[in-house]
Amino acid sequence: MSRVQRIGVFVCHCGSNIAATVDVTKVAEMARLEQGVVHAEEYQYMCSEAGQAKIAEAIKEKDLTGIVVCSCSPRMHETTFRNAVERAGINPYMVEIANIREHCSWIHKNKAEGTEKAIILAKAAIAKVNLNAPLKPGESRVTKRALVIGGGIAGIQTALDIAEAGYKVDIVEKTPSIGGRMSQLDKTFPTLDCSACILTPKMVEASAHENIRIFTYSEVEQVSGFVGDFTVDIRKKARSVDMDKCTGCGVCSEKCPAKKNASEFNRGLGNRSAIYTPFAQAIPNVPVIDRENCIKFKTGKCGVCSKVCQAGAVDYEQQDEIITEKYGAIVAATGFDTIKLDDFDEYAYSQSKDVITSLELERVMNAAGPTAGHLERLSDGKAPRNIVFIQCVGSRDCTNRGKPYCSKICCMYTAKHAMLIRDKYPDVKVTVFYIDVRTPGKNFDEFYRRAVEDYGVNYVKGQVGKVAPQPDGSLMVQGVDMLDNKQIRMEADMVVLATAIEPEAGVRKIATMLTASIDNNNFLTEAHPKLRPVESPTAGVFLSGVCQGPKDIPETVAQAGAAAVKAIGLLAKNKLLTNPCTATTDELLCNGCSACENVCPYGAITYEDREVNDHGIREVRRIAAVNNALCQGCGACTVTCPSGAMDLQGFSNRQIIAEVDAICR
Amino acid sequence: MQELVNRAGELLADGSVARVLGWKAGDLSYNPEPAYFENAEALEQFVYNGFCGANLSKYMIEASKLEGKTLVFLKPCDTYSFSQLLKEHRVDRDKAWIIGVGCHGKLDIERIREQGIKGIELVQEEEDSLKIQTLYGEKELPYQSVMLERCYVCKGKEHRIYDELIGESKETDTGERFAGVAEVEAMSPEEKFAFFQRELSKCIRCNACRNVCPACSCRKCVFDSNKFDSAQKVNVDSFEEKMFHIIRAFHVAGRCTDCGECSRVCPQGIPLHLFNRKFIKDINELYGTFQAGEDLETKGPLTNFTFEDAEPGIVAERG
Amino acid sequence: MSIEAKTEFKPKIVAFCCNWCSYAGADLAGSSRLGYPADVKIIRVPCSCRVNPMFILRAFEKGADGVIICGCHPGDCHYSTGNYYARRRMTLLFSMLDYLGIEQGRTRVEWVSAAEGVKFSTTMNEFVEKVTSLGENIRLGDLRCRS
Amino acid sequence: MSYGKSQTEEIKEISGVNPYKCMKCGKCSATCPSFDEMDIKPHQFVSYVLNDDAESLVNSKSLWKCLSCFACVERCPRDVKPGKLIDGARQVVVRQRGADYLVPEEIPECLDPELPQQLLVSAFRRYRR
Repeated sequence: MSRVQRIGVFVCHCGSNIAATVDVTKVAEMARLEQGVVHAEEYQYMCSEAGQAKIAEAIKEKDLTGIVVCSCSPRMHETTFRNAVERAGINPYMVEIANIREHCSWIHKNKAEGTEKAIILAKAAIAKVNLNAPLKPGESRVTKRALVIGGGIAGIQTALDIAEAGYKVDIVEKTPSIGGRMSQLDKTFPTLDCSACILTPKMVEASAHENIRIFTYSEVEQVSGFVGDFTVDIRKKARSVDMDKCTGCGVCSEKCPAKKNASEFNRGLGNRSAIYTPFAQAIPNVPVIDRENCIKFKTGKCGVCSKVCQAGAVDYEQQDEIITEKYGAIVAATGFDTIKLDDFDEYAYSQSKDVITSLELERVMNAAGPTAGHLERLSDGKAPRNIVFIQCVGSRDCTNRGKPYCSKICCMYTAKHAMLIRDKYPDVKVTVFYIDVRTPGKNFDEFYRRAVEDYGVNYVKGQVGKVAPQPDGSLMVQGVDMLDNKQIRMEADMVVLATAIEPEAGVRKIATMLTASIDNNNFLTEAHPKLRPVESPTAGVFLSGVCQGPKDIPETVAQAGAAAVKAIGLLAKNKLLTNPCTATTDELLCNGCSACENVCPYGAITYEDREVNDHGIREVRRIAAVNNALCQGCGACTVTCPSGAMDLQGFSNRQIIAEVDAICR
Repeated sequence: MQELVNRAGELLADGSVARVLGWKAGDLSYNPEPAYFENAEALEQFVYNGFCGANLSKYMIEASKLEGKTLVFLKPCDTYSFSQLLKEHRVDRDKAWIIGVGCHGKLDIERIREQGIKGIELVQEEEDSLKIQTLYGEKELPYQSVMLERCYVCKGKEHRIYDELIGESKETDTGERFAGVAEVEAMSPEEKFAFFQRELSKCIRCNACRNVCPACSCRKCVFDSNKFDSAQKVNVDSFEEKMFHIIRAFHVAGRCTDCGECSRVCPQGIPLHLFNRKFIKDINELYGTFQAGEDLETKGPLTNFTFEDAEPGIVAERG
Repeated sequence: MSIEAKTEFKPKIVAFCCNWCSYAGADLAGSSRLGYPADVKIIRVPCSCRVNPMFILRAFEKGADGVIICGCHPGDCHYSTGNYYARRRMTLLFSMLDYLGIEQGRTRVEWVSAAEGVKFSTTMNEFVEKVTSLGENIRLGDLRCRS
Repeated sequence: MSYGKSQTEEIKEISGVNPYKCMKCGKCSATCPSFDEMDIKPHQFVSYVLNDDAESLVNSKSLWKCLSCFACVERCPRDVKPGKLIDGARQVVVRQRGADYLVPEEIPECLDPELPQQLLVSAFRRYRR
């Protein structure tokens, strides 16, 4: 079956990543003793051009037929090496990777142990390559439609860019309107233009674009399939208002008697009715009934909104609807929220209404916000005279209270807030407690310096240890000025916390559905931190905005565009080469029993009556036939087949057994 | 029996069937063997008695490839195997003329010997007893005391599939089907290990169990092919006999009708049905009662699942 | 029994990891530097449903002391249903091994997602500890080679 | 007692603190109720250890002004625990003097109306074994 292989083994140092805990020379030495190995060498960076050249050279000189690279995870560079050997003239599927970095050098400290394990992993890979056979990829189709999950600025921008390139794109947004966090902001740094003024046109453009469909108040329910051919179930939650009939007149919200529901849009600082549009510029401008707080849904009596609606759009009977659609590419743009402050009781956030988060301050400063844009204390409506800003609340905190990362946007928005307040209310004293002021970015540091130099914001290097509400309603702030080496006790009437941001709560569920990687902080992982920053390791899934890591608006928009380009690049293809690691039948062993057909999730197995020549016996037999375009190579059939007639190319029974044997030897 | 021979003769004579698959007398009175009969003359050799335990369904795989129909005599439990094979597209229904034969339970010569009866020359079946002529005189035993293990836990005397029925049956299930399995399950790990070690070390890898099993009907067994680097004619090490029996049981899990042929034919007397029945018991308990061969539609438990299936950890939880 | 001093018992452990979730989870454990004993050697398979009981028994036959199968969480299979089949197969196989008197602790199935580097590492640490406490796999190996 | 080990090493070892984790945010000093009494402020302890100047630390007033309330330990976002560092420095001193660091006879002399009772009790618990 398999001819005798001539195998080359290439051991990568990965700088010191591998070489520090694995004796790479020894690995190469031991590999040389294995069956089929005719060449073994080590090199600093196998994935570098020079490293790849070494492989190509060895292939030529020693007429290699199989390659083992002992390096990082195959999820990282398998394709690199496959391409490299293909250029050197051998089939790319003759490469196997021994993962001696993620699965070895990075987790073991003892060099002897690490080396021993690396040798065994190399032996297993060599044993497998001995049984490898050249494979040829098939082709699969590309559905020319993209899905964007999340309708914030990231999702909107990605969708617009994809739509402009001429491809259909759907946005799924879980809240009743697109717009996201940016719609909650008042002004944007460093230019101080009004957030709504620059966002609203984009929202309108997206909603009017012929290539864009927007599903608001909807969530992704299920994702199946693979790059180029995803099938997604979208749950359109019952809005209780007919989108086609509603004219957006707003009378229903006005007349709704259930008015005292915390407004999500205003971060709970104001109220909304039970039938509501989250904000004036909402898109679509169609209200939704919050069934939990609606009197009609709670008691069965009321129905005011239905009575006042001229268009007859209110529909209490509306049900959730599941829409199933096919997509070629999926972009995650799920965004962020601020962390809960329950564990930071030293800042008295839960005790005093006058201690607020920066995002809440955005609403307070906004003309459409709960105070109509007047800066006032939420406890008594009085104008504050002393405002203290506290930076890094929960950011850069490696205890379990906070987040270990820098939230990146706080330094700039705090400078913005301080500046705006000093500009509008010159009598108000503003003090900012900071650990470091981090303002890299175009015109960013200039902006921060302006807050200090032109607007007289008092920046204090140090942290706040305690905020204590006083009987007179003021707040005692105790902090430290590390440069003066003094503890400061000052009275304030408002404290603003630069609260850490974290990925939106539902992202883990979405990552799971997409089989996209997610890190310990719930940020979606990029395929490569430098070189593939907008792609997820899962093919066909791209990342846009804060779901991948903290970033400000310009960065988000830039990344959204980059994600769009990647998606467009995929959609532009008519066909994708498919994984050639598909199932095959040995016609002489097949019983024709249909067991494999029963477990195949893709319907890739059918049966045909075929004449076979079984060692001289010619007869027509019922034999399983695999459709390579449909087969995804899971291997379910191979285990259900009792005779072993069904096998998986690239992960054959004998290959896996060879690996098992090599490990247990 | 004569009724069977007559009917077979008729069908052969009018050309309805090309051959008859039944049992013929063996060299000893208690070991009839499966045989084809192609004419009336040959049918003189036909027998059907208490020792005709052999399940003829598996022979129908090959018979399905022959020209014309084959008349096959199937006992009630054999029909489960036939319909399971039909479900797996291994036999051709159109090539089979099935006569369902009655069954009073089948006899186990080993049990008779265990009663201390030696030098057996002839066994005569009476209504409820056996008259046994031996070199040492005539002995009598109650029929019900010396049946095959499987008959005490009979699935019922109803044929699952047939063209016609001949003969009366008699219920024989007086035992508890899973008692043997439960007994082993109750043992400590050490005892279990010792028990199976004792039993399996007797295995001589004659493959009789595999060859007789209607579910073990692969064209080529994995243990004879190089697909898993597992080709072996004899056990290379003591592990392989375990491997063979575990894998064999696993391969037939969800397909084994519990016909008991494996235990019947084992020359070493290994209670092989304890493997298959363990899987059946687990399947029944974990995934709902399932009887292979009962119908042609129900999905096999190993080619099916539910979202709420037990996790493998349940093995430890059950203790 | 050998007379020379027994060196510390190091189990041989084979871990079958599905390519999409658990192998990535193992990679994440690596890049997060979440250690686990070097006794664990990972074999990459496309899906947990690719794991044939033959592989597991083969590993034990050839001297493995423990075998663990890791796949995507039920419902998250890259191939949508693979791990459901794997779950039934492994449940039955483990039950059979238990029935044969093989220690339950030597086999395990754990669902590890691509995000669960921590879980991968803790699972492997636990499993190695368990198998180490059980000692050498005697019951499933070749008895004749042992005294 | 210190066999070639520097005092700062000893302090680090006793306290189990990694001073390199400190990002100089000042939260400890902002939190400290004894801040004004101290000559070396809580956030500075780390620097003294890092600069290998245990002597200043050991001879500082701060060492004995710390209430061991551990507010700084509780609030430190980087898990540096300056309070533990101070505690470590005290242990170094105590170990040098043996068991007679605090003799009951000297107590009346030390007493002053401002001194928190809690400190006396904890001092005895700590320094008389």
